[in-house]
Amino acid sequence: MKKIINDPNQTVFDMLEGFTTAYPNRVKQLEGTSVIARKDAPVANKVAIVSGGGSGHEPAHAGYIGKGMLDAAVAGEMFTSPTPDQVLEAIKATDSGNGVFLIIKNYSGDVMNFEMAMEMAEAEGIQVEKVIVNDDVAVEDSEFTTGRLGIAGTIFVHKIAGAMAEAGASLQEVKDMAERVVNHVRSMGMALSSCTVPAVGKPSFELADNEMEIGIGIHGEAGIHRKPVGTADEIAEELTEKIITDLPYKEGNEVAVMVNGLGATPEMELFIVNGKVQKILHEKGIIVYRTFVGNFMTSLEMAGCSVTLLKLDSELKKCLDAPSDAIAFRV
Amino acid sequence: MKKIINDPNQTVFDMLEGFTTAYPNRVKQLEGTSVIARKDAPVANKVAIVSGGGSGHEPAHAGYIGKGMLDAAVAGEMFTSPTPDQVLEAIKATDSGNGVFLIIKNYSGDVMNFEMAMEMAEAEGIQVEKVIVNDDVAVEDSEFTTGRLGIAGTIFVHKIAGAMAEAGASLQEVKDMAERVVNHVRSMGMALSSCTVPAVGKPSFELADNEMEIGIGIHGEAGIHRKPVGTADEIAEELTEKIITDLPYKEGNEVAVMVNGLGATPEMELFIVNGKVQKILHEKGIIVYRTFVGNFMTSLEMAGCSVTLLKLDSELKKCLDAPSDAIAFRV
Amino acid sequence: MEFSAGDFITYFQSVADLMEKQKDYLCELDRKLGDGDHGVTMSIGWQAVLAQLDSTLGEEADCGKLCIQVGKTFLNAVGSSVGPLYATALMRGGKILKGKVAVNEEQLYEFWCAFCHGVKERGQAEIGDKTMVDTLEPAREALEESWQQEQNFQRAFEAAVAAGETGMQSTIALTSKLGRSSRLGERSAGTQDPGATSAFLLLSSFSAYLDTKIANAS
Amino acid sequence: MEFSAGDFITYFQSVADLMEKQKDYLCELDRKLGDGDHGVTMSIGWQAVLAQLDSTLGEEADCGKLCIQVGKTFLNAVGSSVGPLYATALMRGGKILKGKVAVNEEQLYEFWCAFCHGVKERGQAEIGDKTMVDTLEPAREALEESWQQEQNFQRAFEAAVAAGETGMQSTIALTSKLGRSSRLGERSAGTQDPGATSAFLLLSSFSAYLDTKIANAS
Ligand SMILES: Nc1ncnc2c1ncn2[C@@H]1O[C@H](COP(=O)(O)OP(=O)(O)O)[C@@H](O)[C@H]1O
Ligand SMILES: Nc1ncnc2c1ncn2[C@@H]1O[C@H](COP(=O)(O)OP(=O)(O)O)[C@@H](O)[C@H]1O
Ligand SMILES: [Mg+2]
Ligand SMILES: [Mg+2]
Ligand SMILES: [Mg+2]
Ligand SMILES: [Mg+2]
Repeated sequence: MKKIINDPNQTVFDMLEGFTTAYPNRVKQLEGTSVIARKDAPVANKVAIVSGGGSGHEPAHAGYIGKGMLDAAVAGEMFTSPTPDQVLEAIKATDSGNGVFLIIKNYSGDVMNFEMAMEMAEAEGIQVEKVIVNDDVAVEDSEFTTGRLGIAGTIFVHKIAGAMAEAGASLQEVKDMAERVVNHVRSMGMALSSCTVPAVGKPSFELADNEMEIGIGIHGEAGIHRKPVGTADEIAEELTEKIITDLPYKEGNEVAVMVNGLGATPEMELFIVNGKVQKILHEKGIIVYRTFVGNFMTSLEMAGCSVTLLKLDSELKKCLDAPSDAIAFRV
Repeated sequence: MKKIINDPNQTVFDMLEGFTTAYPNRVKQLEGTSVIARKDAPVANKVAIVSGGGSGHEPAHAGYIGKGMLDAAVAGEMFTSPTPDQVLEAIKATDSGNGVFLIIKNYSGDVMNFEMAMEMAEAEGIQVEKVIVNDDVAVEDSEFTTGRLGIAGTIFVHKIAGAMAEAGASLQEVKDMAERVVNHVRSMGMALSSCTVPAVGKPSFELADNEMEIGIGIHGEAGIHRKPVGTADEIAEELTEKIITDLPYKEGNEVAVMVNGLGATPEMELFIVNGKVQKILHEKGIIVYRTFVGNFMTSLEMAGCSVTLLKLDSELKKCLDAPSDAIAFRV
Repeated sequence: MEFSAGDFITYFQSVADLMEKQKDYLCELDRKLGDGDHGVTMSIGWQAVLAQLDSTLGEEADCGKLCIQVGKTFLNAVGSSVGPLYATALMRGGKILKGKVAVNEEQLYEFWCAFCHGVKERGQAEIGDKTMVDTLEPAREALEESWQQEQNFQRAFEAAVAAGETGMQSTIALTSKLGRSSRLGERSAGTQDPGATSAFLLLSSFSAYLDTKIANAS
Repeated sequence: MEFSAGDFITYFQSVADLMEKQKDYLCELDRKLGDGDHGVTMSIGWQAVLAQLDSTLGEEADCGKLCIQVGKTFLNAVGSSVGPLYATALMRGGKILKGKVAVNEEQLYEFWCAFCHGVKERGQAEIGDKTMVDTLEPAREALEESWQQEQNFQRAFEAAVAAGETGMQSTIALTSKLGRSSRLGERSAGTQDPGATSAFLLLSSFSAYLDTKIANAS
């Protein structure tokens, strides 16, 4: 394990400090917690948007704090849900009386911990609503599973819920729009390499020199199948086809595209993948409204990428284009 | 070599296409060239800012195209200077009659190729000026060497020259301010791993599992020395101390800080490094005006980071804070 | 046989010890099925409990309050799925014992029923989903059956541990339907579920403590 | 002895061949001292030249225009340090031969002097900096000395190649002062400079072509 860290058990602590000292005019760390919030939280007359989850997904989640996106982000240990007391702190610190909206990725840990926090906050008289993001099409969404997991599509939920809140929408309106995003967003990822949780010290799985893993999660979980490394075009095709047929996205649909790096992927490779994704969409008559390429939802030092499509309507477009001054998502 | 690419000899071509199709409303690729320019180039009544260099440094250089930064970026082959004919195309496509300013990193290849293009453009009657960036303190700047190389400090030169041009400065004024940046900016990098040029197929150098390389360049060149992997704090200290004593930066000075990832470094690690950099500066009474953390000047899939300090005065601050809508550097 | 808060404390301490020893093994199992951290999450949680027991909580005489506090400590230390699962178990169990400085066999029996129920309700898993419920639910059934017949806690708990062990082993063959490992589909078969394993460790170390206590008493 | 454009073309083709064969070796040297691409840049440049020679440029009878075009082709194909360096060499050499369909020994001598000078002027390197100048400058000096004494181009060029080889080998021991490898400081000693090596290959393959041409003529 080669990493630029200090004590492997202190990485989240060190990271949060390094993040807060980088942007002291924009964010604050709630004392004694792993919660980072907008410097001006709670923002009056606005539903607060709170997200979070395990660490190791940087810039998720604190990078999305800012006007037009999140009010606070709760950092768990590496790939581990934050605990209910931390989530509760975030809720209390951001609620301006207009209620708090939680964006939760569909992992049993995240869901159970955030839901326990929600129960506690409600017991204290705070209005709380939530959405559960499950955009990963790698796993079949059948009655036999807890359902699909939440990956990079979560960023679009942050963006659009954030824009709604900023525009003065009610808690219910924010929730409705966030659910619309969840219903229209699909993602899938792949990896060339595994990643190592610092405190564990060993890679989550091993891949041979000529192997890649398709349908990878964002926590070092193995994917749905393994095969010889393909070309960028083949990879883009496998991911995009699976996504398109899932919703399905149809000729004439307008979409936002996200090509997301998993942490150790050079941007060059993401652009090469994007080139092919655009071609495929073009051939199918699916209209690209806006494209985002970069590291948005990572998995430590995993090499790989994910593709996300969000089907847009005029309201979603408006929210997507609304200004955001979040550190990792300026619009 | 594990990479998400198609033909290793076509990576730059594929990347430029993927870049242009990602941002079709903001940039255009000059036909038959490896030049990407602002969609609205040439921009009237403004000095044009052109940068470029080898590919493999993404988001450098095309990511810095936008209002308030670059007018065009010329992409060479991987880690290889673009050729004079390409640079000439960029100059011709962006000149609005107010002249073109070239930002060149101090590599003999870049310098010689850009200078040949400059001679050609001048022969065609275009006013051209240049600055040569040499911020890397790893190499001693003695009479025995061609001098120091240009690394991540180049981004600050882009930003500030771009802001000057946007504000209507003359070619000479842009040049003067760019030189002021070069005189006040210092950087140094390190790596945990090497990187592989696709067409070469082998890593540029080998590092043992417990080794890191200090004073690394951005082209897979080996660094100035090799030692056992240290902690993030030790790494931050070694880089920052060397930078601070070089200019030197003194108590009471105001600086901009950049902690830059080399391509495969998780953002988490960059923030951990930033935490220590901020502490060191604080202890020395050097005042941090603004901090930038992210992948700004990379080296393919190299794991590692660099630290950059820019000493600021009120004019430089104004230029640094001026708006930029460049894809990779929104301010 | 009666249980005091001191008994619970010694038991919890033995759990913390055991999880430390089994940390790598639990991670290894989770590496094959999930994100490889189950040993780490259990260690963090139980070490936090240990630290609490070493300070103020070590004085707590109310068995119910003790268990609830242990649950909360575990919850707020761990994150991950097992935080709410084991915390709910401990807090539901604690509720049964609230106000009691001495716990009799029937109450111990009810404690464990509530414990196992708690996990099932929080996680909404069924037997066969390849989770800790595959250990805890058969264990609870065996406990209940034996207790109803004989009212002998020690023997009932032995039956529970045996059923839990069989349940745990049954997860090897199962294809996962819940949690992270469900994405593996068929590939999840062949490895024992880490949560089912840690749940068995919780039961078996209680059984071990029980044996020592009874041996010392006689 | 007279050189036609066809002779230059055959020589350039042999260089392209040789660089292809030496690609890995040149990269290997550059991996130790620089960014590992010298074999690749040389291959790209000479393959581009080859392609041009196979199409329109193959018809060019003016030796000067031919060399200038070869230089420009190389320049606009390569990028990197060696683009402007070898391009300037070829273009300066070409200037000497402008308008000539037949080149005599004296002109050949002047061509090579201008070639070597071109590199030195473009790159501003001195002997001892550990660059291609360590091959080309001693080669030019030996060429000049022998030519001035005997006016025999073949023997003068043999002396140039021998001096170039010694110069190339001298770069092994040198500490780099120019270009990428200068950052290595002391660590750069021990490896032969890639540019010095490719420069020697350019010279030695000219010498080889010369020998064949003369052997065929006699
Ligand atoms: N909904 C659930 N119900 C019961 N047990 C579950 C549930 N989800 C996960 N588990 C258990 O949690 C274990 C994983 O725990 P751990 O690795 O600590 O958490 P995480 O999956 O969040 O990394 C699984 O092996 C499984 O036994
Ligand atoms: N200023 C210079 N003058 C002469 N030769 C130089 C100079 N700079 C570099 N070189 C030569 O170029 C060679 C490296 O070429 P190459 O690897 O193709 O280019 P780059 O260094 O741009 O990757 C060096 O080995 C050296 O001989
Ligand atoms: Mg986990
Ligand atoms: Mg090069
Ligand atoms: Mg786990
Ligand atoms: Mg080179």
